[in-house]
Amino acid sequence: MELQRIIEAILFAAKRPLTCKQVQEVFPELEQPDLADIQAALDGLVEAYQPRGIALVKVASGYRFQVRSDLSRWVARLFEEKPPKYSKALLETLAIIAYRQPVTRGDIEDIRGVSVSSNMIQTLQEREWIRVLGYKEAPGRPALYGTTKLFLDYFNLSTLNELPTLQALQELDLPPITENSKERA
Amino acid sequence: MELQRIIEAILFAAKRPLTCKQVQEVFPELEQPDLADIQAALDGLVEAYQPRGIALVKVASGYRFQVRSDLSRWVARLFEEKPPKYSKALLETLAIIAYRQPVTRGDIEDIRGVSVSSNMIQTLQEREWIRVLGYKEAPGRPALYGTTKLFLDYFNLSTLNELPTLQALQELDLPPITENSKERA
Amino acid sequence: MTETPETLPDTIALAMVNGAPFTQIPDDLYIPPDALEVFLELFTGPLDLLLYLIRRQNVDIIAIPIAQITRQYMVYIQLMGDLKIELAADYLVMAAWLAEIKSRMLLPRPPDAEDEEEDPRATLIRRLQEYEAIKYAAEALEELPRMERDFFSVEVDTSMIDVVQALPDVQLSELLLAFKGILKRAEQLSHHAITKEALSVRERMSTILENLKGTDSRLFTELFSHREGRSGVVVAFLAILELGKEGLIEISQAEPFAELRVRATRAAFNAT
Repeated sequence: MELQRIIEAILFAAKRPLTCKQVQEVFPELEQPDLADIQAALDGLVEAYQPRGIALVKVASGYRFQVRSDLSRWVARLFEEKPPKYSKALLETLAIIAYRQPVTRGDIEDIRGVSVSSNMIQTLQEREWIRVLGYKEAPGRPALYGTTKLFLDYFNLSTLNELPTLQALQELDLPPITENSKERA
Repeated sequence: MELQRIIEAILFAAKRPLTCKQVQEVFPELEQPDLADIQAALDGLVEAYQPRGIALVKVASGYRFQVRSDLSRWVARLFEEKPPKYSKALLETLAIIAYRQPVTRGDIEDIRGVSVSSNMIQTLQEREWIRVLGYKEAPGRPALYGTTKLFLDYFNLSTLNELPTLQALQELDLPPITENSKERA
Repeated sequence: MTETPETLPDTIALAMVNGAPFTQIPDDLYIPPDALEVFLELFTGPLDLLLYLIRRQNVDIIAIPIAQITRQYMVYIQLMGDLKIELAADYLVMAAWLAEIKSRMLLPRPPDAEDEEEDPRATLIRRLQEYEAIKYAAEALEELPRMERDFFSVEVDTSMIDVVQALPDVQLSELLLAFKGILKRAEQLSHHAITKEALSVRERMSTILENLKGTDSRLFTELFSHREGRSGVVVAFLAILELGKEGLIEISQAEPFAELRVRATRAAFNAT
């Protein structure tokens, strides 16, 4: 119980998600509890906060307390600023990076059929949702982008697998041209 | 109970203390609870958090959640930054004092070929690795520096003689210290 | 997506195309001219616009009526151009591509070429499918609960917590490396050579100065310890000589054959 109280205080004070391991490292070397004990304490906390207005949840970079979503309409009123809105173009770019990573800017442009502004990439990088994973062995050595843990955290996901499934591409079995060119136009 | 959950979420998200009145104003005009009900909810929350690692407390500007003081020693470790690194200049100065003591600042400057900042000397003195042994009978009566017992203790030496001789030093093949090798250790 | 009226009375010229009044509106396409710009902004690019056109026909992408869709697409592009609406180059690239597909489909192809040459529709359909999947993924992403909108971070006050800042850690090897660097530099500077004095002498110099602190003077012999043996005595002696040379101590003899006394020079020890 004491361990649970300590971990609770640490998680609340941390201002960022913490993994089991990171919680362990907050303890002085000789007093570090076992990971299993920390996990048990975390599970206990998740349970203890069940009826409360906030919840302990696990996201990509670890455990964090957050306001329960059913209360967000009340809490939103605390802030004068509206939550940021993201354009369709930005979300498409982000979706391509999330689902198709690692991708170059050229890949994104191919899929979207439009040129991608540097601004958009920069915005995503500044939000720390994407990062450069490396550079492609190709002329110009373009950067390869991927998403970050912060991206998952922001969308309350713990892994990329939790993203909504991508619509499967249909098999292409085209009718012969002759038939199709006599269109009902 | 629902009111308590909402107020709990509001207080956690607010990032600043809120008074009863301020809590009331977060609610839309037509749904504002009575101050008495808010106060009752706040009292209930103070009570509910009694056994927990954080506490709802009333400070001058309102109610806020804070880490319980008996747990602050654990939480403090979260904020301890990685110790900074000393500059090469400082290490050189310390090495000169160790090998050439007693030395004046002028001596150190002569050997290093650059001026030695008071800051550097002060840092070493605050660390209690060097001290003033006396003052030299010379214009300006410069201080003579030497190393301390603490210096020996820190480097696990019992006497200065355990430092390699200049001869040995020149033959010594020291691996260059890189940032990484220290941090990842 | 907003529904738009199907047709216009065909007597009204919608726009001038190549100098001729443009009155024929393709099926299912009417947008008031002044709303065209706004309409275009609804799309994130030419693929999005194409998809819209296809979806309005209620046909599967796979069964895309190329000629019809191409015609409709061209009409938009034409209208935009006529209304001097600045059109992203990407839309024109798509127009050119569609035109190419259409023409290739009209050309008779030698029967034996069929296997090698890909159906010109295939690439377009593939891209449309790929784009559509991403378009839906982006919409799903928009729907996902997210921070600042559906979730809020919590914070508790930690201002009362005292943090002790850790001091830098130094390895002995770092110190030695630093000194080695100095020696190397010193060797290159001819005017200042570091004498290769035994370290023990320097240390003893410190010790002797320390010993003289707070006393008026000490007997010369007090500065030696017999327990250290011969080499210890030699070190102490060298240290005393060096201190004398550097003017840090004075050695005096009250009268011939009296004991030598050593004291720190006047300036020395009124601090620390």
